[in-house]
Amino acid sequence: MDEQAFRLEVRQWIKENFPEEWRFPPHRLSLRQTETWQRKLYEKGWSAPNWPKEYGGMGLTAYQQISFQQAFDAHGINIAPNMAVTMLGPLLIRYGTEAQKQYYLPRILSGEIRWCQGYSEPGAGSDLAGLRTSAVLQGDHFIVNGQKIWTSYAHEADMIFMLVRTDKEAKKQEGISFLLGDMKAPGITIRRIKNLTGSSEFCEVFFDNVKIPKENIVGQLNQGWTMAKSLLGSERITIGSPRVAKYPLQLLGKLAKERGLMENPEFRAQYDALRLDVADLDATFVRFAEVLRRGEELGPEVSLLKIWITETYQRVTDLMIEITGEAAVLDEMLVLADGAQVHPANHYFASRPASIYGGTNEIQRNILAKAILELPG
Amino acid sequence: MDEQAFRLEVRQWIKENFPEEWRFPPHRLSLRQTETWQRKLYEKGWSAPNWPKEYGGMGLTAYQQISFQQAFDAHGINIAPNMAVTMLGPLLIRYGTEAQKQYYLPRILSGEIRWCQGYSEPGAGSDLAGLRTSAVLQGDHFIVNGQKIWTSYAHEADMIFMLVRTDKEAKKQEGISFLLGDMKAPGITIRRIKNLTGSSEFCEVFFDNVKIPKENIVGQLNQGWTMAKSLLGSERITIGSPRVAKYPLQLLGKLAKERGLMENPEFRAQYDALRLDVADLDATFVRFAEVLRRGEELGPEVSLLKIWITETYQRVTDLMIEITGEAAVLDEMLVLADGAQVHPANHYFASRPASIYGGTNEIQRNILAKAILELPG
Amino acid sequence: MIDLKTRIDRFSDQQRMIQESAASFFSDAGNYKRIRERRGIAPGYDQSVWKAMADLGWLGFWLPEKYDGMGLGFAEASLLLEQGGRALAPEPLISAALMAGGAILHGDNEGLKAECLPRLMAGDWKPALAWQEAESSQQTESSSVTAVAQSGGFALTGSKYFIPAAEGADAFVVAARTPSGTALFLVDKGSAGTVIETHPRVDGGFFGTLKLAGVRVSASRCVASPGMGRAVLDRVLDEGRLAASAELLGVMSRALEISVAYIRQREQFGRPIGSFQALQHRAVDLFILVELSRSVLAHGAAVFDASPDPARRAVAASQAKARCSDAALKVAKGCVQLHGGIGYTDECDIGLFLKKSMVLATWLGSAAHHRRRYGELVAEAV
Amino acid sequence: MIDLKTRIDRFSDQQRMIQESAASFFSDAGNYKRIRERRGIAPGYDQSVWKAMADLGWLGFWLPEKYDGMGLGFAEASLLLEQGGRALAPEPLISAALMAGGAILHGDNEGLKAECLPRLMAGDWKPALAWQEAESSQQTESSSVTAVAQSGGFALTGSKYFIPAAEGADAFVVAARTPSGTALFLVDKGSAGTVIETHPRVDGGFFGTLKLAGVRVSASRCVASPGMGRAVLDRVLDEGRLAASAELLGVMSRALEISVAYIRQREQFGRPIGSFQALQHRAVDLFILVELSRSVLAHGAAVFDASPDPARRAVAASQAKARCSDAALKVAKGCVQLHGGIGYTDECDIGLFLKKSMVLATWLGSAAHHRRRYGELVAEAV
Repeated sequence: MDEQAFRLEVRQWIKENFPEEWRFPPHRLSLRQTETWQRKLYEKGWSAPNWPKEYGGMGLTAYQQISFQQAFDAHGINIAPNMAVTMLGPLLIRYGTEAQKQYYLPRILSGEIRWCQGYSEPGAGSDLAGLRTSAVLQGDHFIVNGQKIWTSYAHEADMIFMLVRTDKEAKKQEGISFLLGDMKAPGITIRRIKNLTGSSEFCEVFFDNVKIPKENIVGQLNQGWTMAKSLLGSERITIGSPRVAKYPLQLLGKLAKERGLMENPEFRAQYDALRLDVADLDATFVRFAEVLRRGEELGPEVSLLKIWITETYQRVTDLMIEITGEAAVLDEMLVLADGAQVHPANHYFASRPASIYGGTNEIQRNILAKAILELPG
Repeated sequence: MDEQAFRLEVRQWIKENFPEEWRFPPHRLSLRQTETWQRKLYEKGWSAPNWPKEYGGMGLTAYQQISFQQAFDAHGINIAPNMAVTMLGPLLIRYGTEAQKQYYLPRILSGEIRWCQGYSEPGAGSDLAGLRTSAVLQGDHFIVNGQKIWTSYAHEADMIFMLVRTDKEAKKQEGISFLLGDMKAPGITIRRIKNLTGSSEFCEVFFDNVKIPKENIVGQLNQGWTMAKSLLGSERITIGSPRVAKYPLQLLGKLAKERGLMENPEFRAQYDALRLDVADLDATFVRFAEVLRRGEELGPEVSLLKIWITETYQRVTDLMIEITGEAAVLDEMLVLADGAQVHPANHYFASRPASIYGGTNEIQRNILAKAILELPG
Repeated sequence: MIDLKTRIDRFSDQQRMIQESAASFFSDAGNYKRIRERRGIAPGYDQSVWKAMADLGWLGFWLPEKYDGMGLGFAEASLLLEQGGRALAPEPLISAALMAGGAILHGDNEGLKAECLPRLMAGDWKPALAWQEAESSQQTESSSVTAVAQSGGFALTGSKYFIPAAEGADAFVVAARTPSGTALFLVDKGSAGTVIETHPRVDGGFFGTLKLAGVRVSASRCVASPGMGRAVLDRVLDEGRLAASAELLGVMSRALEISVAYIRQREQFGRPIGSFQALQHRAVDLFILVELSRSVLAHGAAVFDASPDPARRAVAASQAKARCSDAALKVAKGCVQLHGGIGYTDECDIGLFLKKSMVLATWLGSAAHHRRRYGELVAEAV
Repeated sequence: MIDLKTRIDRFSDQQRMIQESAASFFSDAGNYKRIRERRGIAPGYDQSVWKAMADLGWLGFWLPEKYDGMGLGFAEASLLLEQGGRALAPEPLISAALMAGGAILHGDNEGLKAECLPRLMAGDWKPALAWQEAESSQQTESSSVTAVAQSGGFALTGSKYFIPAAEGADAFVVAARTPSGTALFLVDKGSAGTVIETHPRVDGGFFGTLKLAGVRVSASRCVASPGMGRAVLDRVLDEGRLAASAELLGVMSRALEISVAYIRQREQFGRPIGSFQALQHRAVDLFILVELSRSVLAHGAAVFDASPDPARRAVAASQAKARCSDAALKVAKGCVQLHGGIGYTDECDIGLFLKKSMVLATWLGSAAHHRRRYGELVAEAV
């Protein structure tokens, strides 16, 4: 099927299948909330655009993934990304045992198992390798103790993929392993963290002598950091995906149109610059995604996507606040002519931590300075 | 006389006395080039607005100095600042011997002795305390060897005030002294440095066994750094003077008017923001200048003026280039309707090093971070 | 962190006193815990704190001594308001006292002045100013709200938006169009034909919408006669802008202090994150914005104290509001970033500063609005 | 410094070959010393280098094979031009060959094509494109320059500005208004009624002004017939914009390399200044701009190579020119700053990059112009 035809099919199918009431939602929807839709996507075979076909993915090229995603964005679909699809899946495909692949991959695709991600800790944010949650092998199980933070949707998850310290004596990076844990296991406590928008996607997860079967390790013992880094690469390309800014840019356009600003040269100068910031990121994203498509890994250079898109995203919401005037500081939905709902302040808030998650933009700049520009330490 | 009347007098006097052909000059004029005008200012008693009256200055308050200077700027007077007036004079008044004051201060006022400043060295720019030009006391003279760089108008100067290393064993800051040297002394060689505008205000000055009489030291031996710092304070407030950006801002306004941009909302948004950046600096400058007027010294906080005004200056010339279109890249004067001449590219070039001289803006930010925000090293 | 205000600025004894008593008052009123607890609860501020302010005479800080007010100059008043900003105090000192009260003071109804001002000062009665007719508009010539003359009075019709402290107000000073120009009227809360809608704001306060459907107002409740309303509004709006700038200064300077303290103690990679040059420079850039704001406010206060000339005040008010609105948003955003992930949580105080900055930066005209207005008002030197 | 182009991008054998031979050619042509020495000397470039380019077939890099050109795609051509940009090569590959030559190619005068294109390719004859009628205008419908029909030809009157390589041009392709729309004419250098003024540019090159006073042109010298001129101009202008973007990419990427190398070795406070986080982050920000430019150029070349559709090409050209112009100026300015005081001296090469960036960024429409054009051309997804 040629690309144009496929694009049309996607748009048509979304239009026919996506529940009207979920379009342009006030808050980002969770995977659980949209289970019926996830199911439809799965049945259509569209759960994992980035996975190879042999594992049930769509095997799309970079260009195709972007245009596929665009169809969703344009329709006003705003659902939290499925990190098991974007991050865990590719990692299992590369490092998992045959048994792990056989068991988990289909269940990720079908949504039967929902995942959350356990990386950051209160004392290990930017300095992720400083993590202290420990896992000690006793018999057939790891015994896990410690605390994770910023775990999105932990309260809705069946399992967690996480980094733990399995060797306290080794150098920081060398004593880390990658485990898959059951969120219903005894000893796990979840505390939701309210954020500036008033919602509570993030959680703290506490581990008190939690047992994880030893076959739930991915890769070798104490080799988790390599995979974590590769995962961080995928995370950065996810966070660096143009859609992060496209959706709010679209809402900005709608707001501006209603306010009659499209003919205002001062607004247009800013708006068109932002559109180009996103379009140029699209072009850059394609170069990076090509690398993945070739089956190669992305290195430290991926940090540039993350920096650019998150800072663009913030500029978009800055302008959104500015043009909305006094209504921008109301803690209320604005309902637009086409029925879309916008809460400008919440977009503004939500864009703030974008430059923090997945390694602050300062860290990303350090990485680029050292690893790419080869500047001295 | 009340301020309003004084302001009018100044404007009137300038109008009657300043040579018409020097208004809005293509390049900044030097003190030598404008000797006849300097003489008139001196005879009027207006050589040193910032000095106390007892030393022949005007003893103006901070507010008055600013409005005095504005009259010059508005008339299109663009002459290199007299660093002997802005920097050396206040230093001699504070640290000089009676004999030094008696001899030098009147000759600074009258312009009989023209000065240049010898601070930076090729290896000691931002790291000024790393200077290596040495002065060794032999009998009645210091014997000076080394090299200074970025010495403005050295080729037109009669004397130099300079920092030299008088103790190589002491810690960096503790072996520095402040000397006054004769530029005609044997052993001095001057090499002019061409800059991006094609002009050569800057010089390198080479010292090869140059003799400076020992009474030409200002302050105590090895105590020069304290004074240098105080002088850097004055320098920063000079570099931080709002006029640095006001003059090009005025030219920007003229250019914009001729191009019919005053009604263009996109241009106006940028232009008005710049006008406010300068106006707000004015208001800030007044707070700092008040400190000097009270007879107190400025500390590290003065760095903020320097940062703000130099970066504003650069934004002004950025916009100047942008609105001038293709003509901005010509190496030619544009002649405006009122006869003023502008060379947008040269303003653009000249604004670049503003964030470098007198300590790069990175250094200024380090100073503020450590000394004012008290952040750890 | 060294306070540049104490380092380079000098204050009179009176100014120091005001500053210190305000600082201690707001700290007694409760820390940010109080702000947190009142969020989303009508009227959006503490009546008890308001009463305590009245006892200190603060509700008349702007009132001349002949009305038993403190009659503070703007140089002094801004020190008081700055402390309120630092404390994120939600009490409507500016909107109810300075602006709505000021509209009565500068109007031409001596009877109303005698009736209302003492009660306002005593904390027993609060007016709100209902003037704005459209989002993002700072137009003071009323157009959509009309006052039609009727026997012995007027009938008011139309809607007013974005009224701070509308909840809790006992009356509204309403601007309306008459054939002879804008007039101001005092409309009591609950008058027949009025409806008040309240809209929650992100900072936990509220904006009210006042809908008027042929509301009867007697001529004796006319605060400012037809044709005079606009000048009165322009005056209190510019005073409000300068005052809001002072609050913004307080908000941003405290936010920066908190953040600088945070990066001094928060460690990553085995050292305080405040030792990293990138964060140091970011903090310095915010510091510069705070100090520019402080300068421009001092300048504005001096202009206001020197002259009641509306043209000069308009320039100074726009200059201050433009800088302080822009700076406060940048500082608050930068401070959230300095805090890292924790800055995005509701538990962390820094978010309160961001939200307060948004409200004050937007109210009475955004930075962009005031840069435009300044550009129109100040002829270029060219 | 690691080259991201070699790290993540992949090239065909042909592309690699073009890149390598261009790099070696320009390095043979002389380093920045050559650029320095030619500054301000007419015609603003080296005739010998031009001839050497002709020998390599480069002057026809854009010409289809049926004219014996190399017929390179834009993906390939931009690699060649990027190398020219890195070398700051002043030879008018874009303005004379691609644009003025392209106008002849895309016109409808087969006789002229046969006459001119081989000579151009051989390096024996150079046209210049004279189309611009006002500063900052990218209007391609001629208005102030007119062509009035006369027996067997036209008389051209008016002025054309900002013509690159006007010095050294053997003829001008002049756009002029006829009653049936814009037409293009070939006017030989020295034709009666022509005056050429040259204006020195900051980069050491020249812009020419061509003044035409009733210049007689025979119908056989009409490059593009009345009504067709605009489309031809639009085509070569957009091709020129994409090509200039490729040169800009070369200029900025080389400037950054030089600067990163400089801060690695320049020491202050006993360590390389490139070890300071503030300078590292500044360099990284410039690096990001270079890479965005590289991406947008690759995207633009792909669009051009996929389709001659003027609408799609216009969008891609504006997207590329907007980013590359903006990025090059920011990168060059940032690089001057990274160099410290020495960066402001004429002796330091980095200034050459700033000046070249200014010229290319401004020519054929500034970043602001192309952002506006993009905004007009691309319907919002809203």
